[in-house]
Amino acid sequence: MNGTIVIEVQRYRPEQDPHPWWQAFELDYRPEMSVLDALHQIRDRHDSGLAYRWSCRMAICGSCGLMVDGVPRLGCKTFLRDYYPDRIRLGPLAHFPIERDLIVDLRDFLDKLAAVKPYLIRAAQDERPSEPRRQTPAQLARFLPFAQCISCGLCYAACPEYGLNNRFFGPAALALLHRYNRDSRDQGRAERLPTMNAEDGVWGCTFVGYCSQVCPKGVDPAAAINQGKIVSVIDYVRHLVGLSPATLGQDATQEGER
Amino acid sequence: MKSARRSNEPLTWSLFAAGGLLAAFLTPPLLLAPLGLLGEGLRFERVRAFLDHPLGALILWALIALPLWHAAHRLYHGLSDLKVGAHRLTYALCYGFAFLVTLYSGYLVWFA
Amino acid sequence: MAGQEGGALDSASGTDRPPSGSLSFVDSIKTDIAIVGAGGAGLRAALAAAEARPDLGIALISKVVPMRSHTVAAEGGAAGVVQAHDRLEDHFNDTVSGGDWLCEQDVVEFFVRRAAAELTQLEHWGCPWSRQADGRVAVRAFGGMGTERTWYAADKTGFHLLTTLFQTALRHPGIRRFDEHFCLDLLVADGRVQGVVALDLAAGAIRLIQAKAVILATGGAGRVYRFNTNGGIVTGDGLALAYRHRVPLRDMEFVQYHPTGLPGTGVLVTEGCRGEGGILLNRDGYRYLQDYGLGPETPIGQPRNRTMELGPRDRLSQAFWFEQQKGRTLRHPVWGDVVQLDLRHLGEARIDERLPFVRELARAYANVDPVHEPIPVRPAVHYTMGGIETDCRAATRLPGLFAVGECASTGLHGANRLGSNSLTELLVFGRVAGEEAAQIAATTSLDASPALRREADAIAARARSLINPDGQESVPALRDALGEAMEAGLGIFRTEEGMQQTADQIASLKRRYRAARVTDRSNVFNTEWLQALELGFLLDVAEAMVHSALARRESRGAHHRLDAYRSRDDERFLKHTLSRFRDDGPPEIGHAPVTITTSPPAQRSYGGDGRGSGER
Amino acid sequence: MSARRPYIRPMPRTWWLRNPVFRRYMLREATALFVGGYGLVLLWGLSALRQGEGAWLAYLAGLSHPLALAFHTLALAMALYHTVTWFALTPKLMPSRIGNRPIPARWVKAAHYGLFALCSLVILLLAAGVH
Repeated sequence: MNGTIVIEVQRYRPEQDPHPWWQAFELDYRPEMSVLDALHQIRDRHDSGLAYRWSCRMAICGSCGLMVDGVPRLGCKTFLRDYYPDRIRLGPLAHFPIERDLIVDLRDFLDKLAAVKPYLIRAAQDERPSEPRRQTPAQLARFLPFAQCISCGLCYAACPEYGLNNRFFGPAALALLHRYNRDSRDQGRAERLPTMNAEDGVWGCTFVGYCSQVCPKGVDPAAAINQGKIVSVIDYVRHLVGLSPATLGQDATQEGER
Repeated sequence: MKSARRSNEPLTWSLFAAGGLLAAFLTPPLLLAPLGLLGEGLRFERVRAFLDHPLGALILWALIALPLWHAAHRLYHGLSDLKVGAHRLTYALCYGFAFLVTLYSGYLVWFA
Repeated sequence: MAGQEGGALDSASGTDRPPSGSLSFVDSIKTDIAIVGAGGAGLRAALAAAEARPDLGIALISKVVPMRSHTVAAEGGAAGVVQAHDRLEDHFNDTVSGGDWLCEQDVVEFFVRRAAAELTQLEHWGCPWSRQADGRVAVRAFGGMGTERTWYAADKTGFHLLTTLFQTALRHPGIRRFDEHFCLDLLVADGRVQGVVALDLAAGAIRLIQAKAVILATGGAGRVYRFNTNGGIVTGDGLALAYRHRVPLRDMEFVQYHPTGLPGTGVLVTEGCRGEGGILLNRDGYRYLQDYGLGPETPIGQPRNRTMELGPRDRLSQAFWFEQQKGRTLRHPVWGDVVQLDLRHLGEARIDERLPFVRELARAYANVDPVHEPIPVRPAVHYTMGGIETDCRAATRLPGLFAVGECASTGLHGANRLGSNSLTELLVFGRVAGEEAAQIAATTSLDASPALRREADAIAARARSLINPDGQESVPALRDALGEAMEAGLGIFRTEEGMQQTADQIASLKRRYRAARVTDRSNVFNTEWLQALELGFLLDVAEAMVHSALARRESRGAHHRLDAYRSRDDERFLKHTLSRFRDDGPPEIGHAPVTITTSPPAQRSYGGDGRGSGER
Repeated sequence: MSARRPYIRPMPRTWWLRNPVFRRYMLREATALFVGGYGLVLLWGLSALRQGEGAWLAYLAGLSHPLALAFHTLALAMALYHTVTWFALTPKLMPSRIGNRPIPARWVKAAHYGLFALCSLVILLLAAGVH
């Protein structure tokens, strides 16, 4: 059972290489090995210069996203046994600039996560700051799936619309926005509306749906964005008939507390 | 991300969605009808009577115009996906055509 | 992102310039507070400082993007007294007895008083705590705690806590992030810390970050061992940084083994499993913990606090060791010896509600669905109880330097940390550190010292000198040898002989490290060089651990010996171990008294002997 | 000072050929051509209807032309693909719940297919001349 497996890795060393190129390594194979384990083996035994990010190796820190045979995946949660004995091609996450080897520049993505106001916005000071507010399990369930994002960036690598136009806010950021809009403790929906309503907000999405397929945490950003489209349509109509969007914040709260 | 200008897509998207919904439920059986099932139902008087009823007229109008908005929307975004043409031009062509068909079919339904 | 607060927390990219081909250039930045490490502790400190003084400049320096910090992997929960029938003094007593009376009792008192308020603050910042049907926050049982007082967010508490802190920090324009910046050294001059020197991993630039106060929040050092629950980044950086500047490390001999790591990988399976009613079985399907002073056996599905599976981690890990010696563990061809954590009686619905992540992890990494099969587990190194010695205000002996979180030793955990105390710790003391640092920043001024610049150049050159393509020693080989030496001599049970052997091996590894081979001379994400730098930190921390352990000739908490010192010796060792760095040779070991306020040392008892501390 | 030189990969026009998920997406989008095309066929019919019975009969005859039949067959396949993909996406768009429990997506989907069958039946009966 324990043979060898060939792993091809895309290399790019900015100080040496004009373009990325592919390099093949033959590794000792064990069925329990993850792609991340394979990268460790390459680095420790074959090429100490191979650069990649990793940390928790338990699919929660979001460091080790990469393309496995062209599919965005977490290296630590992808196992060689699912490919063996075929060779595997590992590349950096699609649609992001490559810094070196498997490391991509995620700053644009991180800036977008920050730009959707991903924190609780309250209309007024809390009456009892020393006590936890109440939130029923049903209210919690409304947003909890969207709060599972580990910002690994796989959904951006899966999103051709982001690849074609990187001004698009993209799946994770809009799912995060949705997470706060759906939190019964939040009153900031109106503040987030301009982001959603923008050309590069929810309207940058064509519902390819691949983001939700590749998400390792089951966040379903495609659902979040397309539910956001309905919110944006309603706001558009309200805007046309001259209703202030400020009242929407309260709507969200009432909806949450039904 | 510099500007958060409000998109007008809610308008076109709503028409797209309405057309898509209509098409999902009705287009396959409608297409089946002419495929060997041209029965009594398509007699001239009968169809004409259907058109003369306001509700029938409305249904016919929707059956023609909304799928065209649906098509225009997907075509415009599909062309963007394929990086074909300038956005403004394809936008004008796709939605402009749907708009003209809407006007013309509306005229035929209500005023002709 | 015009006009949005979100843009404020930008990463430091504005200073990029065309490549110059040299790393010795030092880019200089002035700020009020520098925080090294952006996990839970660092972020909480940053938030506290920014709230106290919005005008302050706060440099948040992390070798990863903050969300990758290892706080993210904490699963079980955070302790804080919230139930009406629970009492602060019970939390105090559980913690002190759990720590085998090596806790600083004034610190514990301070901690239990502020715990619930901090967890409530997290709630106000949006943390999705799990709830009861009426909307109140839910609490679960945890090992060594006499009452249910562990707040949790399913089994991803650390993830949600870190996310909440990170996202809340985005509101504060004063917090400037330096993501993927590796701290090479502290700048110390005129008897106080003056800032840090950090390597921008992406740009290959070295930056001098001058600050009025520095907070170390870099986490633990679990990676000195091979088999551990920690992420690859947990390399004891802050511990070594302070240590090398002669700041003492305290109680480094106490390393916590978590009783339930997945075999092979060491992936953590939360204590929350046992809090929810999971049981531990040996190869005969027998609940062996009753043989180790943790019984009597409790009925399945009716866990009792401080009894059986809800005993403290040191006791449970020791029990595994004894079972292994008796040949009563299961032997797996790939994983070696394991016992079984059985959750099946909880049922699918409860597992999916309370322990969904454990189910996901067990399926992926052990190929076992806990709904249908027991999970194979074994103890794995989990937590560094010791750390940089601080007082109750998170201050170290070096003026201007603070330490918080796992890298610090506030004295809260003593000889054995209770699960769910550390997430709360990083909130309580992170806040204190932030506020204290803000105070200092208000009363200190930065001077433009050319000496600092020269010092920074020297630090850069020293770091650079590690790049040595002609070196004979492989960094991965040294790293693996270190892990094996630590496991051999400084595991769950220790002997003088074994520890001495490990000490000798570490001394030899430190010598070999000087000839480490680093071939990559490039600047952008030179991870080979980074690994070598981290190994240097690991070796120093490991040395402090083993020499601290050698000096403790007794058994207490997580430090248990099989030689002549099998029992606790309050007469000679009711004191802290202090380890001080020396350039040439092993550290100097000293001692410090333990602060006892209300709880004099007593017998540590669990199970039928202990009842709940609240019942005493 | 920075040694960075990030490499930006081009996105070729043929990006969607590389991944079966994207090929199916493009096929889904292409169904719109047939959905819209059939709208034009109806428009042609409407115009014929307005011109009188002769034009209408010519229209019906035109529909029986082999080319028209070929178009209708292809369009039917595409329209069915549109229906299938549309029903697959709709539950995501409208998450509904009864009390605390979300309605499973497959129920929503099943309801859609039920309604689809009903619509089809009604249309076919009407076309066949049943009142």
